Amino acid sequence: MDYILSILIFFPAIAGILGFVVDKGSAKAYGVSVAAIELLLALGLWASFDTTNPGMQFTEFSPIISQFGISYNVGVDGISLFIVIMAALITLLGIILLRDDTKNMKNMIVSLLFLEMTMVGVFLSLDAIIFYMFWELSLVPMLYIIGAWGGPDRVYAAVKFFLYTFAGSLIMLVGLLAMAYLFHLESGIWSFNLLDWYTLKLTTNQQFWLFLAFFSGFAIKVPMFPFHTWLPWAHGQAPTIGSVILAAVLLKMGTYGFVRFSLPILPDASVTFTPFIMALSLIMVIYTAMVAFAQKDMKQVIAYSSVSHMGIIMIGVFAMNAEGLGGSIFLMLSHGIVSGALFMLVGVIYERTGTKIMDEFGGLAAVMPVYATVFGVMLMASVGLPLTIGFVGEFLVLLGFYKVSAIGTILAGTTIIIGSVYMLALFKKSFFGPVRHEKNLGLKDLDRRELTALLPLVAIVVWLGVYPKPILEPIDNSVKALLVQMENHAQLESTKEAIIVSKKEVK
Amino acid sequence: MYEFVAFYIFAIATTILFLITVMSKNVLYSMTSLAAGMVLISGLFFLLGADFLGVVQLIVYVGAVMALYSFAMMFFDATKDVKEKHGNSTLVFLLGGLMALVFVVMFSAPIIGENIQALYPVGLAENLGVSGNAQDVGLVLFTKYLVPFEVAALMLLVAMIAGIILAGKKMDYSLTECEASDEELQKEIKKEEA
Amino acid sequence: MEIGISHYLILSGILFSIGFVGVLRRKNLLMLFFATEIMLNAVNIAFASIGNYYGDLSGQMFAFFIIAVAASEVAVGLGLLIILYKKYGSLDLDVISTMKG
Amino acid sequence: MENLVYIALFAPFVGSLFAGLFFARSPKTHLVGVVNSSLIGIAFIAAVTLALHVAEHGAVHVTMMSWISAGDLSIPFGFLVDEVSVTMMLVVTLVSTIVHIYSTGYMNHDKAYNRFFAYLSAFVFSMMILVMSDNFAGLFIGWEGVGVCSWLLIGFWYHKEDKTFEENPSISPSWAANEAFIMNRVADLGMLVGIFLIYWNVGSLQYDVVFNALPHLADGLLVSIAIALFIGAMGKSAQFPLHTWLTDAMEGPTPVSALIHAATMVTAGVFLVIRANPLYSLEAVHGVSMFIASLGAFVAFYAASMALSARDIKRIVALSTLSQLGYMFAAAGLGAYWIALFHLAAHAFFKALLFLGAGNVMHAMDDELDIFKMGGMKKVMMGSYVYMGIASFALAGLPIMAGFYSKDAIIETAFNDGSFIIWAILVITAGMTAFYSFRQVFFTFHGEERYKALGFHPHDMYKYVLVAMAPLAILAISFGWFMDNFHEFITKNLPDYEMSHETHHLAPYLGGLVIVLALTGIFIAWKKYAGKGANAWKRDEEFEQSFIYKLVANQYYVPRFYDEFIVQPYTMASKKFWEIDKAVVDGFVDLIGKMSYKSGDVSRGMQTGSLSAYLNWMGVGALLLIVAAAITALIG
Repeated sequence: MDYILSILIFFPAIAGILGFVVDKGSAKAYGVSVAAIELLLALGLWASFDTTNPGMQFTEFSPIISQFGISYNVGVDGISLFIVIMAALITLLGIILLRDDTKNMKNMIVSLLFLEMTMVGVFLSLDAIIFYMFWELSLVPMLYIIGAWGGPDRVYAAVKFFLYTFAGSLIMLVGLLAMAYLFHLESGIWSFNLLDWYTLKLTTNQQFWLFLAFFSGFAIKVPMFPFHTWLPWAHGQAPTIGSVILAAVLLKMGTYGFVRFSLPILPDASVTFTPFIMALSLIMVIYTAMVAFAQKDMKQVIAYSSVSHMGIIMIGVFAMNAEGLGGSIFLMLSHGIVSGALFMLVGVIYERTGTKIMDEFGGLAAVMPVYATVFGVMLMASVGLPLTIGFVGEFLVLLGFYKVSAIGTILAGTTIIIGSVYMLALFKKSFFGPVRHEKNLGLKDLDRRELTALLPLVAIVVWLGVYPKPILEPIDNSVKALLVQMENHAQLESTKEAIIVSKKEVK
Repeated sequence: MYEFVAFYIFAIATTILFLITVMSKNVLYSMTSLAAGMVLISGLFFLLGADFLGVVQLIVYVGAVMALYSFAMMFFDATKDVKEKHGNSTLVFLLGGLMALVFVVMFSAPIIGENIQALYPVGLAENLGVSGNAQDVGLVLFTKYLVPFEVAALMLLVAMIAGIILAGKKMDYSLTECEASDEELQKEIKKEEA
Repeated sequence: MEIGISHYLILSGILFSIGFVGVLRRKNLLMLFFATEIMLNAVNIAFASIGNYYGDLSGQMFAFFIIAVAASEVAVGLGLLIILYKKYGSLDLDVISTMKG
Repeated sequence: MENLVYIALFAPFVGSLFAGLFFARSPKTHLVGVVNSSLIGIAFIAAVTLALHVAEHGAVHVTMMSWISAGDLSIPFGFLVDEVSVTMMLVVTLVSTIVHIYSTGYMNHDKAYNRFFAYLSAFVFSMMILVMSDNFAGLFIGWEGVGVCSWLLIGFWYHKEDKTFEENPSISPSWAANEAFIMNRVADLGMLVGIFLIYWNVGSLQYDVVFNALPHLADGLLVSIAIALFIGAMGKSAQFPLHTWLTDAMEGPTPVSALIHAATMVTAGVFLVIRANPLYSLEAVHGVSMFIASLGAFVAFYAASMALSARDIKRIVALSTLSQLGYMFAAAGLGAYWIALFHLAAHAFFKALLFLGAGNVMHAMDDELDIFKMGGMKKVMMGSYVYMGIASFALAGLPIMAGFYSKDAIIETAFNDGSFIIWAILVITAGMTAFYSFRQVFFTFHGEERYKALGFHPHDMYKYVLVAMAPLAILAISFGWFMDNFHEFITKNLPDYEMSHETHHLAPYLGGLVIVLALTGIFIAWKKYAGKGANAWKRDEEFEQSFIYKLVANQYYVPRFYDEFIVQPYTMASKKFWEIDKAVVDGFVDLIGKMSYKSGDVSRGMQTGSLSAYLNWMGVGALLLIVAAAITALIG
């Protein structure tokens, strides 16, 4: 178990390289088995994970460039553990959902496996340079997936996606380097180790600028308003698998970055920026939900709804209390599951009809009852119905954020209204009413391949909605540790006041 | 006083000669004035106490380079005036004048840093009992600058061979590109422009 | 009146500017070569004078190497010029414009 | 006892799973109806046993497992069966059982028979969670759960097409379902805010902890909590201005209307106020309570006025439900929680009966809803006629009937409280109630047989269905007789409400006044629609042109107002935002891209291919470098 994290990171990549020599016909089977093994490894990690330990576990350390303190340094805690598992799960289900007649199946499988490496790598890295490396590398397979298998405007969308996020990350890189330099000034040694950085006390002015640098990288990835416009394009043009992974995992890298970097390293700036982030997030929640309502394309509705939900996650991250932060991490998972499933569902209907325009459908509930049921479950999870996975995170986030701002919470809480407005409008347009086109009468319901991909997600949606404890508990432990670290690390009294580890000490 | 007079004579003469080189329409005139200017520059070198450099200047420039130019002239029609379109003369002179002005301003400014130590002081060879610029140069050249010197020698050899090959027998067609393909390229370029 | 380093440098600058004007103004490749030679010589003067001023031989050394480079340049350049002339029948720069972007 | 709690709770769930998982795709299976009805019946029996137990030994409190715990928050799945919740459980399971049995007949010919039972049982399960939970979060689970089931059931006939507002004010079942869900969500936000407020100030969401901590909280905070929770209650119980969904919800199958939109779900708001009585009876929130009572009275009158002119048989019943909910809120707001709960139960029985009777009529008339097209149906539908008559008598509050006791108590309460305006409104509304409910009965069952001209061949419902409805009819008559027993039972948990001496003294007169008004209403209805010389065919054209009629017939233009001032602006703003998103936000990003592209395009012009031009550029560059060098030299 000592090297399980390295195995988790590099197994898909090595398998991906080997994938080049696999026979074309068996590429999908190969991909499924590799992804399944990866998922099993991730679950094994969970099994041997000590849920009571809030710190980093299974850490590995080996210097790469010791002069500059760059090292291969990985570890896992309650925050990253489940995102990694989710990434492995979504990749597996996404590969299962791939149609057998996908062109260039082998290339697709190989890029997906490489993508999996970068995703897992990002969430497990404890060294800023390694983190940055995986962060940027994740763009490449995604660029390829969108650019090679996408819709008619795929090149524009792919380039936009790449350049936009890349530009932001470069500024973030400057921030990372500045951070290392400041650390060098302070301690005399070079280090890119996150855990070292956690000990560094920076002045508020330094924190301010570093926060902005980090912000530009993370915010574009999230994507926060007004940096979100690449997302609808990318989703609109990406193939189903691309959208699924993009929405489920890649977006989480942004919010994860905020949790891993901005909050613990720059606690004072994080508190200073909270109103700003809050304003952007609220705009994001309401504005994009309204934009989602105006869409005609089913996939765009879900793309914009993703942005809206990411706004809720951001609010939770900056709630600075265990409820909000833990809730937002749970919401990352639930949003990954739900939006992944929704994109899969849109992909299913797109494969059958060749269109995603809602007005073309209508009455699908009668033609494809199982499909409608699965869609309905995901819809309800998306609008945050209790006893589905969507509620737990959303409830905790709003609950936590209430401590920060009551008005803000009410505004953010409108998400449960306008979220249901666009989702129900989508459902009504596509699934209810008479069947609008004759040809839609003969649509086949979900087949076994699609059910294999979707039913596990349905099961998770219900399971974690009813019994979120196994996941919530480790998250909660790590989140509390993070908040304690923030509190100890903060320079200003006002920051310490804003951070609430446990309100019992306040009351 | 002697240096003063010599400097000004050389300076004014080279300036005028080089101006002729740049302005003249006739290649022959240009070349002749250039050669003359080179000779006068060697005079400047002598004035600066760089005897060896002055000699090299005379031999290499006035002897070898100018001879090469003159031989090359035989390939071109040197008697005809060079026909050139002068696009924007004002701009050219403006730029040139500006540059000269900047140099003058820059160099007439007082120089700081007089305490800089010489690395290889003149008169190095005096320690060995011999004196003179050529000796000094020799000493430095074959100790400190030995490797660059050899590289320069190699470079000259390469240049010589290159010159011979380029100007040599197979002058009928391009060595770097096939003419036919080049014409096609030209056509394509024209098409694209159209 | 003492002739100082400034005089030499100013001379060098003026000669360089003359060469510069030549480079800008002339379209004939051979003339461009001449102008280049002028500029190189101007720089040589500057090197020699600065070397003299500091009493350092390095200046002369550099001038020496510049002369070597100039010689090589002329050898190769003239070879190329001849080929160009054979090909285009002219040495005018405007005729040889194949690099339009 | 613990097992009984779980049986009562999970029997409907098992039924829902049974129908949903195993029979969802199979054609109509009679077994599903039988099994589900019996499972609900089992839940009812469990509830009865629990009620007996509670009456004897007090409340049962079980904690199943922990649900959410993060930070300091810890929410368990805990269930509390005390006097209040067991009353609700009884009402819910009893009405549900009957509605289930009724549905086996009513939905007999529906293709989606099995699906219907899956939804219906799921609804009962959610409702049971709602009433049984021992904390606010659990209540919220049920709250949202019934919302979703209601959405599914209102939109049950989802295949129907959207109509214009003029053709059908509800537009379509799926539209009505969405409206109900979204409007409820508006209220749910209020409720969530209330929950947040409680959590951050009390630290727990358990009822007992919260209610014990209430006296220690600041007044302003208590008012905020009370308002926030009541906003939640307003949505579920369709109080003004969130009431429009209830009449539109009549698009669902009639058993659904009977169960959800009359007997159970809509009373959840009242239940919440009753549940939170320690909060609402605090002196600090007296203003809020008064507001609740006033709003209740207003809604009672408002809904009754709309019912006067309605022509749709189900809408009339829905509006009367709305009106009766107003009564309940009036009682709860005035502090007479046990009376509110009593009326809630009584109303559940007679209103469910009324709805099911209306369902029989609809079934007979091939889903025709317009009472102008019926008439004289008592000949063919004697059973239904009797049931609807009983229910209408109860609703009108005539003596002996259940409605008489409960409604009278509420009116008395208003009088006792000194809120004479509320009292007056409630009394007048009582008269109106009698008029419209009998207008409906007379229109439907008396007079000329207009349906014959339209080619209908009505026949009464299956016999067993009519028999199954009997318990409701019995309770509609006799429930009021047990008022004292109920009072004794419930006041162990709820604060008692004592009438003052004068009120007690005046009670017969007050009751008499109400009865007289009710009888007058019935008489007018008889005279106008069923008596000799009454001609239901003839319509008062002139009156229908009048302002008041139009106002009432158009539901006071509230749906129109929502459409024009909320829905349409929202849609338009959404579209505008989308355009802004494309043009401005994305446009700005593209602009940056285009600028770099353009700058490349422009500088491409420099690439003339002319070497001399390049030399010129090089010269410019060299000059710049020299100038830069000169400047640094001069400065440095």
